Amino acid sequence: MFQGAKSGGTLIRLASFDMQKLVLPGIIVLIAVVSGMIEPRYWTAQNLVNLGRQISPLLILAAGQSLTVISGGLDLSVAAVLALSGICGVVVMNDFGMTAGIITMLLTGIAFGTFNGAIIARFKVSPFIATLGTLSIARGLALMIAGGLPIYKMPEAFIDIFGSGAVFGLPAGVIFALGTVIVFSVILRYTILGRYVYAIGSNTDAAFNSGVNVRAYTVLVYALSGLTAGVAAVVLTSYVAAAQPLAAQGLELQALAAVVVGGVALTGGQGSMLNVFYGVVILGMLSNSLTMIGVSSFMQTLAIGVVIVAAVILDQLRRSAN
Amino acid sequence: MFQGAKSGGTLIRLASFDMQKLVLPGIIVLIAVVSGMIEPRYWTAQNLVNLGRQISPLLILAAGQSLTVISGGLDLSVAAVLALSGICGVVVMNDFGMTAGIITMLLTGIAFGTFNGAIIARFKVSPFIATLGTLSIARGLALMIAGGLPIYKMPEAFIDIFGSGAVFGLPAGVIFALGTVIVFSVILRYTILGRYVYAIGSNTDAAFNSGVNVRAYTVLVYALSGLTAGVAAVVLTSYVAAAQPLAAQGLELQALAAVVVGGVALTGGQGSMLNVFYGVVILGMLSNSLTMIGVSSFMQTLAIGVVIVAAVILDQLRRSAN
Amino acid sequence: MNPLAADHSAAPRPQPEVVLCASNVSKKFGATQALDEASIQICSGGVHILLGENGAGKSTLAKIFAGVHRPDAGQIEVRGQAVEIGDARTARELGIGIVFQELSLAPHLSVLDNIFLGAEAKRRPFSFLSRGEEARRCRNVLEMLDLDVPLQAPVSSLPIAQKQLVEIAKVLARDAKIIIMDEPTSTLTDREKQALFRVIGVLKQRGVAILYVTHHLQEVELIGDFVSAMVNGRVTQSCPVTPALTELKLVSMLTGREVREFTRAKPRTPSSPLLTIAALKSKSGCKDVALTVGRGEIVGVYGVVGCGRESLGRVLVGLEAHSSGEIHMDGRPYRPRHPAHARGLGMSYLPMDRKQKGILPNRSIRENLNLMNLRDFSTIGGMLSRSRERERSTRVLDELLVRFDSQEKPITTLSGGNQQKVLFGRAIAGAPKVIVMEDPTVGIDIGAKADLYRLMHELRNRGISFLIFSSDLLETLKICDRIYSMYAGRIVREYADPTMNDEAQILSDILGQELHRAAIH
Amino acid sequence: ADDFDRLRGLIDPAKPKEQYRIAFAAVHFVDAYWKGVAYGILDEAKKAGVDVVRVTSAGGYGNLQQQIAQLEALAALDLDALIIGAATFDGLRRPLKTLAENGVKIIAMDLSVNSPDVVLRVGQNQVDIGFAMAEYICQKDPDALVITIPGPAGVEWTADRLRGVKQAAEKCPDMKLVGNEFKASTLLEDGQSQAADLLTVYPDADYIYAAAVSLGTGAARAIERAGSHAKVVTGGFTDNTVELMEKGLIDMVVSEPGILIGRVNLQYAIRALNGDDLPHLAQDGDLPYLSYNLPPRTVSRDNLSSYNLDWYDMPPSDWDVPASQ
Ligand SMILES: Nc1ncnc2c1ncn2[C@@H]1O[C@H](COP(=O)(O)OP(=O)(O)OP(=O)(O)O)[C@@H](O)[C@H]1O
Ligand SMILES: Nc1ncnc2c1ncn2[C@@H]1O[C@H](COP(=O)(O)OP(=O)(O)OP(=O)(O)O)[C@@H](O)[C@H]1O
Ligand SMILES: [Mg+2]
Ligand SMILES: [Mg+2]
Repeated sequence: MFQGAKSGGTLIRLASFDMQKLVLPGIIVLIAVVSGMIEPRYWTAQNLVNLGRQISPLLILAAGQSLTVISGGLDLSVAAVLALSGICGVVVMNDFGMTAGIITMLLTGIAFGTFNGAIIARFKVSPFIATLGTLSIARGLALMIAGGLPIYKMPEAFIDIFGSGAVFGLPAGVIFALGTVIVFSVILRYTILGRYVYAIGSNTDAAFNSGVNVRAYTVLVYALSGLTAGVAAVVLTSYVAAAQPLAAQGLELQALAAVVVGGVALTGGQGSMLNVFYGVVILGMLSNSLTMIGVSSFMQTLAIGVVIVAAVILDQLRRSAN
Repeated sequence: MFQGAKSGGTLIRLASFDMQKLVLPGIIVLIAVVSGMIEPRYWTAQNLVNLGRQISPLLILAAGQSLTVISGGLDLSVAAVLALSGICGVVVMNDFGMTAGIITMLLTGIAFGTFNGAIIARFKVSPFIATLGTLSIARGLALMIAGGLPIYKMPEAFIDIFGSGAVFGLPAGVIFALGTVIVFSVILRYTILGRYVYAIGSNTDAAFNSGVNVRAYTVLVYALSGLTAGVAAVVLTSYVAAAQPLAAQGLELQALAAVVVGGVALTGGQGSMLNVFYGVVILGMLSNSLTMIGVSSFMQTLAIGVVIVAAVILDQLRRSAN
Repeated sequence: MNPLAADHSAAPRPQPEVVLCASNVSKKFGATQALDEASIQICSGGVHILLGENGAGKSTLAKIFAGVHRPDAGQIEVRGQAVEIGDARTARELGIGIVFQELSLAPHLSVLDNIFLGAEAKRRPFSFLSRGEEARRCRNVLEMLDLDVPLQAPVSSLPIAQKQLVEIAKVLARDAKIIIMDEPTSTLTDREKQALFRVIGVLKQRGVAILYVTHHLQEVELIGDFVSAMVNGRVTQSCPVTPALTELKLVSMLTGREVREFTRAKPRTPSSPLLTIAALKSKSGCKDVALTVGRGEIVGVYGVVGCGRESLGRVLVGLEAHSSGEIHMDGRPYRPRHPAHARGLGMSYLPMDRKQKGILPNRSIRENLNLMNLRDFSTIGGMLSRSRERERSTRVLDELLVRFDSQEKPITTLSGGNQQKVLFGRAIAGAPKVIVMEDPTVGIDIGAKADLYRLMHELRNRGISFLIFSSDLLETLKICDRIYSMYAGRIVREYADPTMNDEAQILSDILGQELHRAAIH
Repeated sequence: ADDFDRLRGLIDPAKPKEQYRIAFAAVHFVDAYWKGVAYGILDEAKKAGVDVVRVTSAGGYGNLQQQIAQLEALAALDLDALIIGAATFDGLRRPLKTLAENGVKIIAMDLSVNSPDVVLRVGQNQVDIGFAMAEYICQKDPDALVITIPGPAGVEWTADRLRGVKQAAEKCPDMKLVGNEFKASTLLEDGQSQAADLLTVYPDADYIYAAAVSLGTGAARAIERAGSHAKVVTGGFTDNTVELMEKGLIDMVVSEPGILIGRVNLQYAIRALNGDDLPHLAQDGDLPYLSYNLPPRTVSRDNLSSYNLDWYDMPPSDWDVPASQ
């Protein structure tokens, strides 16, 4: 009987795996097919490339956000840190060259992320409020450094390579985004850090009692989230050819939404990068699709809400059906 | 020994109570004193009334938000529901009179809140994502009904009574806000609902297994949160003498921040309305103070972040000191 | 030194030496002196049993060894070296492993991930996990424990007994030289206990030192080499386990109080049926269950984990709908939609998993106790009367012998056993008709247990019915007016007025065997 | 009253040579100005006989990323011309280049945008608008104490308007500007809170400059509540601006004739596609294309009664941007 239960369990798990695998991609295919039917020009290579470019920053932030959320926290500051990294990076870039500028963007992200992690780990402050505070700090710094207005001056090479460059038709931004997702996915699945992230999110006390250095790993998680803000700054700044102090406003919530639509519970301990990827694609392609098929902006706002709610309900029904 | 331990406990409890009671009010007093020293006009009745009027909507939303957060959830849709309630209410008001309009605002809030609660309770969807979706739906509806523009037409009586009216110098909006806080505080402390809200937030499974009707109470909690959106709609719409489809954008995050600065853990099960009140006052008076003393707006953004981070760290240090 | 332990060994065993020694360790939580200059010495190759009433300080001592708490005063030595165990990692490096009383597993993680959490071969964050090697070692350990679970199953999907075994496996996988087990058998049924005791035998062979906290006095004789008693944060007595050490002596060791042994009296009046279940089938394991519970009767259902007992409980309290069959309560069809509905119909529930399904961790003792009878305290305006609530709490906590400091403190400041008493108090509150209890006295010390049994019978005499699902057969035999044995989703036999003599028959029932009384004895 | 000149005599209506496909990328549709522009473009297109195939909204000033995404989507739609209200001055160069390479004629609507691929620009000069407001104050009260509510940070038009205000103030040595902080958004409550706070510090203020009409409306409410004698000058109209002007709370408004600007833009798009002549164009600053800046028209209490809002400023109240195109 025990044996039977076991193989039965495996079967159910396989089936549920397939199901779960299908809901989110199903929604993606549905959106794509309907959009393509209403507006045949949707299905052009041009539009796919556009779509990829547009969702790259979101994808990069979502990768970092997955880590913080799975570890039981969240990082509201990413978008503001992105803006700050972009501003700092471009300022440095104009004086010391492209490479120095890019390194500055990444380091600014890591530094701010480490600061977040240190506050959260050291003082046991709620990540929500800690990163909401640092969000404001990062935006304030970005506004002050930039004097409130976007900085458009930057080396042409930076825009050409990272903003307009492409390899085999894949824009550089997309390559960065996919790279980030793959790296974070590997981290989550195959490394000690990944296991600890799940463990801390699932039961911090248990992780601590098992000898996991919860504090250090928490700092590391937020540092990595900050790093994604830096990477996204490279991609977004070169894409829009401007470093804006108010860049990416609200993108942190979109990234969180994508992560949650991708089935990562905000309570932590659960989730996979593949589903987050689907979540990003769903949210990212919605706006492109609705614009392509000519839905008015107010209707778009409504439609996005309906799709989010429908997607999570469907996903949840699938889960509980298993 | 046992006896001794017991009375010792009471002493310590008194002490710690005082400490906790002092951190947040201490910050408030500090801000007020420093502002008053730099700008003597800070300490005018006029400014206190301004301050009260400005923070009233935030206070009302924060009361509802406290309930959802203590129950282990959160409601990102409140600000959008406020806007929708305002629009619907004013439309009805212009045709059927002030009372009908006000009732419409409250009912719209309750209806939307119930919808939120139903999705969350029935489908066990994360409140974050559910209310992020309904946020978008409510904004979309508000924009569509209003055609995107603020509605300025409304009965003068409505503006006079609720927007400009005052009792003993207390503006009507402030009275509504204090009333809401008191009612919600009583609910949390002295009613069965309040007890269950804490229980559900502390351990949903335990509450459910023990026989708390978790689903029904969850719906009720979000319905009440929706109700606060309706009340805030009355206050804000009459205050600005217009129903704006984009009213109160971002106020949901401010309300959440106030709740968390007030020591309510986002993990649920803990928190008191008095501290939330302090949290609202701190956040609400910051912007007023900084404007009054002439801090530049970019510095303000930075300063608000610093105060949030400092407040929660201090509060946390106090807690762990006990 | 330990005559009992010599038996199974063929190979020469290393000479026992003191490997873990605590001297005058004190620990205070707020106003509570949890440990008061406690001293204990633990030797390699033996099982040191630690007894004590609820709240005596056993778990606190264990947690100090594990690096969870730091002592306020006193000294700890490992293999003669004074050490400071600042955190869990240090403890592990010293070779100390602990099985926590309140399980400390990450529910979303797989069995494998839990077992190796924090004990990976490599240390750097970005190092890759060696899952193949881990899986191999993991299978070995699970085999030792006779635990058959898929390595990739999330721990949250396991029943609590298996969680407990995973917690034990976790310590075994770390090759700890000093193992502390805090009430490891509290939720295990006989079958699993046997496996655990076998493992303990093997560990002793290997020279591992084991500190074993328990409330089951039988276990002293079964596995113990040495026994200590804790009273009020002090280790008051220590002695080797000898045949001369009777249960009575043990009892007197650990409490000054006289423990009145509990004996069941027959119900005063023959009871009329209150709850009748016929041909009940459920998705999760009832195949064909028929039983009755009388008004004012304590009925037990006994069987191994997975026999359908849990499923029956779930159906009765509204956690699951039955797929066919009939349930009647008070002559009316009974089909609760959820526990709140069941509660409304007079069915109260004390679930087994205290931490997951029982306590409201950051709420006060008072609120935890009075979760379900709040209507008793509502005043005319619908407000709750705190004073009346406090009054009832004080009375009930007293009656349940809860050892507490202030009823306004979070329930998590209570010891495990005392938390359980509070949950017991919650379940009996508010005048239910039937109380379904799973392991009602898990973690509760023997003295308090006897008092709780008496309380249950008092309630029974007032007409309240109990349906008991206990993993402890002795307890079931002791307190139930009637027992059903269960196997593979079916009721096997009914025992009216059971006695200790029915033990063998029940044991064979639940394993699906016909009775071979002689073979067992 | 219907026989007014819908183009205010600025340009003669052109006849399109083909059924052109034109798109309009706007910044948002949540004020009367942008709705007016959309109405002007769509109504003029109907009258002229061209198709407006898409109308998009970036959702707010500064939403560069969103607008680029929309332009990229529009690039796939075989347009003949694009009328763009740019969410930011810079940063749209690449997507506009892509569009231009696809043969799309790009007309900058009102807001200047830094791209050599733009054919021309029709609109108002933001610095001039700010200048007109401060100039008006100076005429009325040369030693006025003026509270400024310059609007949100990070967007060009608020910076330009305040720059205009400061330029005019320099020519008016006794005028004093206080506040001068870019902050918050353009909601009514933003204007109201800032005005209330600043009126407390400067109770003797004579005027409030509010960058946008929503801020001005909020400021008017604050003046009313504070019992101050200050008066608002701002840009653009809403449904209740007239009422507030009649009450004396708003003293002067610089008209932002969205409908007119929309119509003229569409006419220029048709002309550009036809290859017709493009009158009035002149160099504005160092923009890489020529502009036609409509002169600012001030509407104060004195000339309010002779000004018909429905002709060029306010879209019909029952008109909405179509839900789908
Ligand atoms: N975290 C804590 N905060 C406050 N008091 C605590 C805490 N942990 C334990 N105590 C108190 O310390 C005393 C000893 O508790 P401990 O858990 O060690 O008892 P125990 O002997 O393990 O009891 P049990 O048999 O019930 O498990 C109790 O009075 C308990 O209330
Ligand atoms: N929105 C309006 N409402 C009412 N009357 C208007 C409006 N716009 C213009 N007019 C009036 O219509 C007539 C023609 O306007 P037009 O702008 O062509 O005049 P103009 O002499 O060119 O003025 P300007 O010198 O300002 O360009 C004028 O009498 C003007 O006052
Ligand atoms: Mg214990
Ligand atoms: Mg003219």
